[in-house]
Order: sequence, then C-alpha cells, then structure tokens
Amino acid sequence: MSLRRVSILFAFSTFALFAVLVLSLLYFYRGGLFIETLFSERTLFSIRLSIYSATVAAVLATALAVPSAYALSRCDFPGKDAVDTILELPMIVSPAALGAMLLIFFNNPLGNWIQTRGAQFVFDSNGIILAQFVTTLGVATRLTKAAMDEIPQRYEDVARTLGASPAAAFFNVTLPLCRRGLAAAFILSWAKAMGEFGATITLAGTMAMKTETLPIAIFMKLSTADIDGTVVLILIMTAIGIGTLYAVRMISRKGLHA
Amino acid sequence: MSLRRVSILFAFSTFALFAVLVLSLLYFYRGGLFIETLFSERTLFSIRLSIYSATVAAVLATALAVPSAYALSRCDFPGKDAVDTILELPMIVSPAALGAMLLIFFNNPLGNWIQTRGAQFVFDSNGIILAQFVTTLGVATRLTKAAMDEIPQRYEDVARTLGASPAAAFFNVTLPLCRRGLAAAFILSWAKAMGEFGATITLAGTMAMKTETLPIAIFMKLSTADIDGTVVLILIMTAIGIGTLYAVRMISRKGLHA
Amino acid sequence: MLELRDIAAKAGTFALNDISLAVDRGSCHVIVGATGSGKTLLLESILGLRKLSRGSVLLSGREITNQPLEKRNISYVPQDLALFPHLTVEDNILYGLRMKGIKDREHARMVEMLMETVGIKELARRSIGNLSGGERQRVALVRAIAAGNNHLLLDEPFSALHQGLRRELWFVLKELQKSCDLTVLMVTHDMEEAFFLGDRVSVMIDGAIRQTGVARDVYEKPADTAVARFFGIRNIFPGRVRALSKSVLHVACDSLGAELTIPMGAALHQPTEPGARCTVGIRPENVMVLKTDRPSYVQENLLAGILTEILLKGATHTLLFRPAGTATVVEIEVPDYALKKLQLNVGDGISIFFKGESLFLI
Amino acid sequence: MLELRDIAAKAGTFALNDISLAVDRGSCHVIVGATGSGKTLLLESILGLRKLSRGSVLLSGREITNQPLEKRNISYVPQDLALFPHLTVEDNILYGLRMKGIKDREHARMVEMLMETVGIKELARRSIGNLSGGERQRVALVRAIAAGNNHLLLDEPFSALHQGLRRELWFVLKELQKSCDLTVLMVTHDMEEAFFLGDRVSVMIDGAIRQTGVARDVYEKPADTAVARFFGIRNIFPGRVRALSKSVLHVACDSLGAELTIPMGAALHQPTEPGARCTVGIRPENVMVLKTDRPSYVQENLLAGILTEILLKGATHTLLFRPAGTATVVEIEVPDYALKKLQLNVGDGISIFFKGESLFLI
Amino acid sequence: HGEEGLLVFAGAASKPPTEEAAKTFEKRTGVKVDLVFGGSGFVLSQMILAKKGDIYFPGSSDFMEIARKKGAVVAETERKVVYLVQAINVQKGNPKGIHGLRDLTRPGVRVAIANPEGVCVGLYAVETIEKEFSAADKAAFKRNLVNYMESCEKTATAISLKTVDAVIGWSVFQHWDPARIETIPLKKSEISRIGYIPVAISSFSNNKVRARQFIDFLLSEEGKAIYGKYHYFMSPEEASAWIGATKPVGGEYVLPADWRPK
Ligand SMILES: Nc1ncnc2c1ncn2[C@@H]1O[C@H](COP(=O)(O)OP(=O)(O)OP(=O)(O)O)[C@@H](O)[C@H]1O
Ligand SMILES: Nc1ncnc2c1ncn2[C@@H]1O[C@H](COP(=O)(O)OP(=O)(O)OP(=O)(O)O)[C@@H](O)[C@H]1O
Ligand SMILES: [Mg+2]
Ligand SMILES: [Mg+2]
Repeated sequence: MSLRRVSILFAFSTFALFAVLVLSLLYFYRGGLFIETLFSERTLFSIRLSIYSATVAAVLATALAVPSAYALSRCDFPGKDAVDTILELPMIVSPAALGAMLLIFFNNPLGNWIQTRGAQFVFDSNGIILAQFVTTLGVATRLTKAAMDEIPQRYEDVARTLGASPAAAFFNVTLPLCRRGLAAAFILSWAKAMGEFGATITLAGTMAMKTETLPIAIFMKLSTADIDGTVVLILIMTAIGIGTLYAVRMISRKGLHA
Repeated sequence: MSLRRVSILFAFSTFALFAVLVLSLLYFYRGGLFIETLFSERTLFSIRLSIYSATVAAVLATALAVPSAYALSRCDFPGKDAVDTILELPMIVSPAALGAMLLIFFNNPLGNWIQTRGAQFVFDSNGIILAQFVTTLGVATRLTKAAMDEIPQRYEDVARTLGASPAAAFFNVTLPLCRRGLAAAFILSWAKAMGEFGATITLAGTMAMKTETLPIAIFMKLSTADIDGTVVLILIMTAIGIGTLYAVRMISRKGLHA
Repeated sequence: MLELRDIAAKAGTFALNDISLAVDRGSCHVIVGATGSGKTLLLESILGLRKLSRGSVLLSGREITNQPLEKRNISYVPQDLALFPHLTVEDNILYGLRMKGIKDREHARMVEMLMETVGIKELARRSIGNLSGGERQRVALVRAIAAGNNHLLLDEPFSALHQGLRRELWFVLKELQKSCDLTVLMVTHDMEEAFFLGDRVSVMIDGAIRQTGVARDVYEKPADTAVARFFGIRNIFPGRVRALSKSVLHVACDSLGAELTIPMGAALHQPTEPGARCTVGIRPENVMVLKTDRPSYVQENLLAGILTEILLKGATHTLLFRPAGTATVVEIEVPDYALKKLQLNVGDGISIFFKGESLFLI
Repeated sequence: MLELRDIAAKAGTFALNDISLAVDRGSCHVIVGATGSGKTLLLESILGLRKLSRGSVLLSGREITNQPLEKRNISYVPQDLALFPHLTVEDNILYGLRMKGIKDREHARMVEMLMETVGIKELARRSIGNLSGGERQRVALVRAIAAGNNHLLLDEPFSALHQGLRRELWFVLKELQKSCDLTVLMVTHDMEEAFFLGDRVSVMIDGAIRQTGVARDVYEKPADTAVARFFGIRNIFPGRVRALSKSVLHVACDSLGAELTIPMGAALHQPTEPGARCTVGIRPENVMVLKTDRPSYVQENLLAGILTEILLKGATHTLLFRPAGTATVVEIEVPDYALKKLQLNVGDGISIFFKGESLFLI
Repeated sequence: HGEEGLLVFAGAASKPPTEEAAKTFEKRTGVKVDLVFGGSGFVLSQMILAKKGDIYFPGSSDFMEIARKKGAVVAETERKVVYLVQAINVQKGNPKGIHGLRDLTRPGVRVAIANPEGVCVGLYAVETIEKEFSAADKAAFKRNLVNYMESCEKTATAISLKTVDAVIGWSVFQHWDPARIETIPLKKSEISRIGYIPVAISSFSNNKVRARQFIDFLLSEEGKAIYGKYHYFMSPEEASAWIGATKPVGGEYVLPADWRPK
C-alpha cells in the first residue's frame, strides 16, 4: 500500500477516533432536552461568555506571543533557554494547579494590591480571561516561535537593505510570511481557551450567569450527575467550537493561501 | 526603543508572569514537608506513573500524528477539511467533557466489547494513557502538520527523481527537515500529557497507588484543603517537568541544530 | 533515447503547446530560448513534476507518461538546485545511490572521482547552507549524475560558474556522456555552451519549439523571424524573390529600396520560384559601413542613406542608418576602433553594405 | 563613492583578507573571480549582513562600518534573489519605496517604466512562486533599483538571462547609472559583461583581490599567474630577461628551450634590467601551428617539437605539443576547420609559433 | 475489577478519614479497597457511566437521593455514617470580625456558598438565608456573594486560599485546615436541620457481601473512632449537643427558583 493511502488511512483513523466519541454521546441523547437546554437563558449566557472570553484571551495571548516569539527566534540574550523552557509550565502543572497558583498569587501582598487597586480577578469574569490567557500564553508563544523559526532571517535582512527598519521588516516580511503558523497558533489558543476548565473553575468559580462558561456548565452537569444534560451540553459545545473553527478555516483559507 | 529590546522585554515579561506564579508558591512553602512529601512512597509512585504514562501517550500520539499530518499536508482527499477541523475537538470540549465522552464510549456495546475482550481502561492505569493520548493526539497532529506545511514539496519531488520512493522521500527528506517542528510537537504533547488532568480523572479515577498521577494528586490535596501539600506537590511537578524539558532541550539542541 | 510526443501542459495562464522531441541515446540535446519561454516547465513535465494535459513521454521506447516520478529513472538538476538543506554535500550526492541500494565499490569510487574532477571533494563534509552559488551548482550536478540514471535533464547547470570552470565541466560532461552512456536534455541560455555540448539544438519560444537541428544550422538558418530575433538578427526585412539562378537569389526589398543578392544555401527552405514572398535578415555586426566620399569596391548589396543616430556603448557601438527614400531603420554594430577611424557624425550620408554570405533568408 | 579599507571577514574556515577598494561615484566596478573565491561574502560584508573582523566601509566619505543595515542606503540584488514570497511582483518592487515613504508620482512612473523596459510589466500582479528564473532575476533587479539608493551591489544579476535580453539590460543599466547617478559594485563571471559594464575590474582569488584596473588592462596584463590562469592563459613559462631594447624584450625560456621576443607594453610592470626573472604566458588559442614540411615565413618565437596529443572537442580542439628537447607541455586550441586542413596526427613533428603581441609578460 | 477488591466512589470531602478507614479495613480483612474520590455528583456520574463500583459514599445526603432516583444504589443498604452541622467559616483570626449571619450582608465582605444546585451544604445555606434574611438583607447578601463553590471541599478551600472572607459551610471545616480556617457557630435558631453523610451499596456491585462488610466496618466502633478523630459528629445527639438544640436529620428542601437560573 502506498504512503499516500496509508497516511490518509491514519488521518481518517484519527478522525474516526474523535467522531466515535462524539457519536457515542448520542447513546444518551434526547432531542427535546437539546432544544430546551440550548435556548435556555443560562446556556446562551454560557455560550456568549465562553466565546467572548476565549476570543479576548486568545487575542491577548497571541498579541503577547508575537514579540516574545520574535525575541526567542531571532535574538540571542542571556536567559533565553530559561524563557523558552518555562513556556511549557502552564501545560506541565495542569490547569487545576495553575488555577491554584493564580489563587495563591492573589493571596500575596502584590496580588492583593492588584485586586484592591485594579481589577477583581478572583471569582470574577476577569478571572476567566486571566485563567485562559495564562494557560494559552505558553502554547501560543511556542507555536509562534516554531513558525518564525521556519522563516529564514535572510528575508528580513534583504528588507532592511531596502530601507526597512527592523520593526518594519518584521511586520512587513516575517509576520506575513508566518501568517499560516500564526493563524494556527491563534486557532489552537482559541480552542484551548474555549475548552479551558481547570484553571477557570479554580480562579473564577462556577457562578451561573456570572462565571459559568460552557466547560464549567458541562462539569456542573456532571457534578450533579445529570448525564443527559451533560451530553446535551457537550454536543452544543462541540457544535459551536468545531463549527466556528470550520468556518474560520474556510474563510481564512482564501485569505491565507491567496 | 528598538524592536530587539522591546521583543526581549516581552519575552521576559512572559517569563516573569510564570516565574511570579511559581515564586508565589513559596509563600506557602515549608521545607520539611517538601522532603517528606517528595520521598513518600505515594509521591514517588505518582511521579513514576506520570512520567511513564505521559511518555507512552506522547510517543503514541506523535507516532500516529506523523502519517496523519503527512496526509493533511501533502495529499488532497475528500473530507480533508473535516479531518483537519476535528483535530481541535479535544481542546474545544474541555478535558472533563472528553473524559466523560470516553466513559460514555465504554458504556456502548463497542466500548464494552473492547473492555471485555481487550484491555481495561475505565478506572485503570491504561485509562490514563488513553486519556492523555486522546487529549494530545489532536494537538500533536496539528503541530506536525504545521511543521510539514513549511517544508516545500519540491524537496520530496527532487528526492523522487533521484530514485526515492514516496515513503523513502518522506522519511529521508521531509521528516528530517521538519525535525525541529516534530520535536516541538513531541515536547508539547509530553508536557500536555504530563499536566493532563480532567480527562484522566474522569476516565481513570483517583485511586492512590494505582491511577493517581501528579496532577491528580495535586487536585486531591487541594480538595482536602491541604494547601501546604498542594504547594509542595506543585513545586515537585514544576521541578520535574521544567527540569526534564530543559534537559531535553539542551541535549537535543546539539543533535537538532547540527 | 527520450521521446516526447505532442506534449502539452499548463501553468496558470501559460501553456506548453504540442511539443515533440526525440533525444537519441547517448546524445545531448540542448534547448535554448528566451527567459520565460517555458523551458523549465518542459523539463518538469517530462519528469512528472507537472501533469501533462496531453501527449506522452517515452524512455527507450517505453511509455512513462503515467509512471510515478521515481520509476522514470531520469536524473534532474533543477534551476533552483533544490539541494537538501539538512544533509552534507556528501550525503546529498550519495542520496540517489543509497535510495537505489547501490553499494558497489566501483560506483562509489566513480562518484568520488567525479567530486574531485568538479572540485568539490574538499567540501564533502560541509553543510549546504554555507556553500557559494557555484559550489552548490556543482553539488547538484554531481548529485544528479551519481544517481546512476542514463537520462539526465539539466536546467542551466553551469550558469553560476566562471568561464574557465564552465569549460572544464563541459569536457567533463562530454566525457561522462561517453563513459556512462548518458542521454542528456539540457536547457541553457549560453550559445557557446549550446554549440559546444549540443548534438542538436531546439529553440523554444512562447511555449513552443520553433526549430530543431544541428547547432550551426539553427544559428545560421533560423526557421522563422522569432528564432532569428532570438539569435540576435535584429535587421529583418520582407522581400520578394525577383529571380533565382543556381548560385544566387535576387530579392527585392521595398523597405530598403534595393535589391539584395543572396547566395543559395543561406536558408533552410529555399523559395522555389520567382515572385515568392520571403524575409531577409542580417546581424548588426555584419553590416559594413562605407563613407560615401571613398571609392567603393563593391557593387552588390550596397545601400546609400543617412546615419541617423550613434549610440556609444563600450567595446562596440550601435549606429542607426536610414536607406535613402525609406523610413526603415537598419541597426549596425561597429567596433570602437572602426568608429574612430571612420570619424562619423549624425546626419552624414554614408553607404552600407551587406556581405552576401552573412545574409539570412528566413 | 564607495570605499573599502582593509576589510577582513570570516565565514567558517574561509576568510576575506585585507580588501581595499574604491568605487568612484557614478562608476561601475566589476568583481570577477572563480566560484567560491569570496565575492558574495564581500558584498555581504559591505552591506552589513556579515560582521567585519577588521577594516572599515565608507560611503561618500562617511563611515558606515557600524551602521545598521537600513541606514546604509545600499541596494542589493543577492545571488539567490531573496524575493519576498508572500508579495506580488509589484509589491516586491515597491517595497523599498514604501519603506522610505516615497510617494511622489515621478518616482512611481520611473519604476513603472523600468518594469516595462526590462519586460516584467505584465507580471506585476503575479506571485513570485510561479515566475521563471529569468523573470525573478529581473524583478530582483528592479526592486533594488526602485529603492532609490545611489549605491547598488549586484551579485551576478544577469546570470539567468539569455544573451539578447542580457545585452539589452546592460544598456538599461548603463542608462540608469547616468540618469540616476548610480554607483555600482557588481559581481559577475561573464567576461564580456565585465568588459562592457565595468569601468574598473577587480580580480578576486581565494578571498583576496589580486588586481584592479581597467578591464582591458586586467585582461591583457594580468598581475600574477593566478590572475593569468583565471583569464584562461593556460600556457605559462618562467623566463629571464636576456636583453631589452626600446621596443622589444628578449626573454630566455629554458623550459621551452627557446628565446622569446616580446613587444614592450605587454606587461604591467616591465622588468627593468637584463637578468631579471619574469614569467611569460600565452592563451592556447593564440598559439599557431605550422607543419614543418611547409616553409615558414616567421623566424621569431618559433618552436619545433612533437604533437603529443589531440583532444577532439567540438567547434575547437585542443592539441598538446612538446618543444624539442624539453618536457614542457604547450596547450594549443585550434578551430575544427583548421585541424581538418592541417591533417595532423599524434607524433607528428610540427612547429608552433607565438605572435609577439599575444604574449604576456607577467 | 477483581472479585477480591472493592471499588468505592467517595466524595472528596471526607478523604482523609475514608482513606484511613479503608486502610484499616484492608488490614483487617485483606480485601483491597480502591477509592475514587471527587465531587459527590461527579463520582456518581462516573459510577453510572462506568457501570462499576461497589459502594457509593458521597459527601452529603442529597446525592444519595439522586443516586437512589437513578437506581444507582441499592436503597435498602443506605446507612448514615457521620453527621454535619452548618456554620460560618472564616479565615483564621477572623480578620473581618464576622460574628453572625447578619455580618455577611455588610458591604465589602466577600462571601461564597457551595453551589445550591448540587452541593447540599449550599442548599442548607440557601434555606437558612431564605428563612433568616429580609428581602433587603438577601439582596445585600447576594451582592457580597462572589461564587458558588462546586463542592464541599472547595467551599473550605475558598477560606484556606483567602479568596473569600466567609463561607456558610460545615463546622467540621475548621478541622480540615486548622491553621487557616476558623468556625463561627450559627445561632441555634438559624439552623434548620442536621446534615449527614450516607453510604450505600452500588447497584452495579457484584460483590455485595464484601460491600456490606465494608459498610459494617464503617459503622463499627473502630470505624466510628476514625471519623471521630477527624471531628465529625458520630451521632445526631452529638450534633444536637454542639448546636445546643435538637434538629431534624436530613430531609427535603426545594431550591427557590431565583437561585436556579435557567
Ligand atoms: N502559475 C502560473 N501562472 C501564470 N504563468 C505562469 C505560471 N507558472 C509559470 N508561468 C509562466 O510560464 C512561463 C514559463 O516558465 P519557465 O519557468 O518554464 O520559463 P523558462 O523558460 O525556464 O525561463 P528561465 O530561462 O527564465 O528560467 C513563464 O513566463 C512564467 O511566468
Ligand atoms: N561557514 C563556512 N564554512 C566554511 N566555508 C565557508 C563558509 N561559508 C562560506 N564558505 C566558503 O567561502 C567561500 C566564498 O563563498 P562566496 O559565496 O563568497 O563565493 P563566491 O565568490 O560568491 O562564489 P560563487 O561565484 O560560486 O557565488 C566559498 O568557498 C564557501 O565555501
Ligand atoms: Mg527556467
Ligand atoms: Mg556568490
């Protein structure tokens, strides 16, 4: 069997794995409940909150990731390896621990000061964004760096001989050249933020109509042993998430591959 | 201020963010407890279990990701976009939901059959590997695909004019050319598997000396309001995870950049 | 033997049209043509890197049109070289051998000698990234040859080499062709190279092959005006055969206001009868200038007129000349010393003269 | 005006050594040299793409050695072109203008005309990926010129173009040099190009500049044997001045077993006194062959000996000749028709003859 | 799961004593007990989905109710193991000076309760609030209410991590993290009922004899002693004595609609 066949087979087996998981949900599926749950005020709030906070967090994370990734990919400076390695911290320590670390941080004088002078994060919707931001920042930076690593420095150099400042060369040449990698980084960050649960629940809590994102709502359903409700919410979550990503991909395909 | 300076500043602010989180743990730190916890049989078991299962899961995920990524990056086939999009499913639905989906799957006749004829997954250490594998498979595939996308097809074509079969061209040319991306994908998968918690706890439970990975141990400490213990375990987790990654990075640097 | 039968392929808005070509076993066929005329596209189509929309490719009589790339047994030096950046020079070169599982000593020694001959043996352990342009080109050449295929497609393989080395490699290639029984199809834009290496030459213009033949024939007897222009015949005039004898042809050129006498054998296809339309061409460097105040010892192909412009260039200069009573511009190239001797000025009345044997009938 | 003072730079094991050079304002300085001699490295060092280990670069008298790249105001056509793959042809070309915030109409029109002149105007909206090699090269050239800097470094900018277009672009470049007051430093391996474009030519060998001067001087009076070899003077013999008059020089060449008579003016530095050591060279194509059975009408620079080998090539062939009583090999290049006429065989006793004016004193 | 071992799904709140009890039981009988801890509802979901497990041992009574309704446990086998009493929990040293229910309505006091939809300690808190507070007080309280904690133990951790100033939880929280949590007893009138932790045999168990044995062990003197060590009330009487009045054990309370957004 040719490489092509084998590799497509593998791709579909990955697809099948996930598809079977989604389909097996239907084992517990009840149509009426689906409609009722989907259009309840509470679910709609969760959907809005999830999309809003995931988008803000992913945008923030990507925005911060771009300059950091540039430094890691292009410059040499002492401590670079340390910076590079710590990017995996949010994954390593697990989301719940990360949430605990955030809580512990706000327990400190510094954290306290921030909370009293600045914005509330603990048990607040700001906390959702913060939790999602912190969990995605590392992976967004890592992915952006990986994308930039593949773009030869040469293009930037040549741009500079044409009169571009380092910043202009970066924005006009390197950034658009790694746009596909950047888009992948953003999409993954968004997906990760959408699904973020451990850190969010620990830092922002589970208050309905306030900090209840979709993953938290799913967890709460599960925590109340409401399996039918869980299944419905997972289906909603899947539909919204995968649907959005599919749409984004279709739209950006034209823009990116043009 | 120059782009270089600004970008390095950003890189360090990312570092600072994570470093502050780790440092603020010390607020609750008690040295004696650290040693005691670290060398307790239970913690050592958790460490071993975590490293073992994360490594197995990451290896499996990467091994499956490579051919799938090849298909997505190089071949055109119907349903490609669907496959491509579903890769984000494990992130979107949140780990706990993913765990629930796995549980529900094993509730099915098919899942049941697998469990009776094949291996036990539910509330078993196999379940940890499965949960980590499923959570990391998508991201591993996505990253590997992104890395392969950056390698021009041309090299493979030229390799084939030199007599290489498609498979040989892939293994001798494309794969080594995207080795950095592949390494990044593996490292990220490993880190993600190490920190995986939601799906693991749902599918495999929290049984001490059996399915208690480090993230689960952290969660359980937190659940019993044992903050000191939580802090100690987070520190252990951070040290092991970041230390391993740093070492891997230092060692592979020579191999990869040679 | 490599044969193309009515090949057609598309790339965006550009198309290769009905290309047929046969490269005899052991020979070297050179394709020349302007940039962007589709030469690279043609090679890629032969290799299977591009899909044909029509036609077939045969290798030693066996059809390979739908064969996978690696089964075609054609080696290739791409214009952009496409050296594998992760391998050393040596590993690049041995890639083909390894893929074919060839392990015999002799072949390896041959490759080593080849590296030595083209002067890249000391680079063996270097990585591709820090080679110079010419070094890369040689590595790509050796890599293709080392793969051990009998068919070789070369896309401007010597363009980055200086004259001395380039000539040396011509000899190397000729030698290899004999010793390894290589059939070579090669693209170049260097006429000297085409003459030297090409047993036959094809001229490609706008995606089509306009003429194929022995190098000298193609150069001296262009099949049409496009080919003529490509070979630097910038003066081209329409005419009509007035009379023809066994040895010469009399062509009336209204645009020059004169009748030209052309020896037979100056064209591929001779117009067979008086009255036939034809085209006459001459290279600017073959136009002679005579000052009208000097006695002229030639009578044939002599035109009187006015020098309308002098374009100073360097080693040679270009003059523009208008034959009396016409609006035609004739381009003349004269060497620097000749111009100085002639002491010409714009507006001068001068005569020009075409040597019969340097006139082309197209 | 671009000036290099004792520049040195390293790349791995390769080093550029103490390079000094001055390119006058508005002139074109050409660097020729074998592949891998460090030409690209030199340009990169001037631009700041590589760190100098020593020396300084001055632009119009202002030192720019430590200036950031974008402040140097030197445009560049790299050997590998480095066109921005994500931009269209037009956006590539306008990149420099946009970076400098130049918006004036005239400049834009100038750029448009330039695109038209080099024949890439219809490609404006195309993406870089599907251009041919020659099209790319022209885009890179226009991009560099359009940036509006007065200094231009070109690394083999015409290597992918066919002869006709290449010549046209030479004129375009000359024209632009005048109209835009361009100072050009250019690398090429095409001698014709060097002659045509280069006000001055430098020869680079092994990371050092061996000779700088007017093209014809460098070509005709190589400063040392390495330069001579580079220019294809493959016959090089040591000698000793025996006598010198006002017009000629008599050099005894033991390795040839003969005394050569060389006109004064055949060398850069004349040996001033009898007895001085010197080196004599001659191009293979300037060695004439005489059959010994024919009467010879020349007496000077005539050598008798044996034809040891005939290497058939194509348009010309190479003969190897051993002067009687020596072990020296003299290389001779003869055209195909001449060889046929001479009817030579290996082992024949023949005479060869060097025309005085084609002998070099090195 | 092996014939020999027992699989227990337990609420995380009583993890330390349950672990100790399991270990002791193992030593006594040689039967291996695997404990899956988590939120009481969460482990119930796990048990139902996995169709596995021998014993369900939630952190509070209402989950046993659900489990019974879903047929996940054998109803007759339900036993009450320990008893719990509502209280206010504050940070050690009581920095906000909270002495009673009414202090929770003071502006600037950050309060959390457990999620009344799922966690009984939250439901009890709502009952108390509904009963004791006027509409204005309730509004003030809701303003101070920053979160519903998703489990009993998280409600305690909220104080440990100083994320809130006070929670309405169980009196036993103080003993879970004595260094950081302090219990402020409610007035006896404010307490409507006594909470308890039940245990029952799972309907999925195919080892009901052993399971019975484990429950019996929990209720034996030896078992009770372990829980007593962790300051749980071992009988309704003990709880009533701590309150200073006799209150009913368990019972139903329907969550008012305004606490349950749709
Ligand atoms: N996708 C495309 N869309 C439009 N035109 C294309 C596309 N791809 C290639 N072309 C055009 O096809 C023509 C032939 O390209 P090709 O590379 O074969 O030229 P070439 O003869 O090799 O020229 P050179 O000597 O410059 O390498 C060029 O004019 C190129 O612009
Ligand atoms: N990192 C390195 N290590 C060793 N040698 C190097 C390194 N980088 C470059 N070189 C060598 O430096 C020499 C000069 O390279 P350069 O590219 O300047 O040559 P060039 O004169 O431009 O040749 P060409 O005409 O082939 O382009 C080459 O021989 C090259 O192999
Ligand atoms: Mg080409
Ligand atoms: Mg070079």
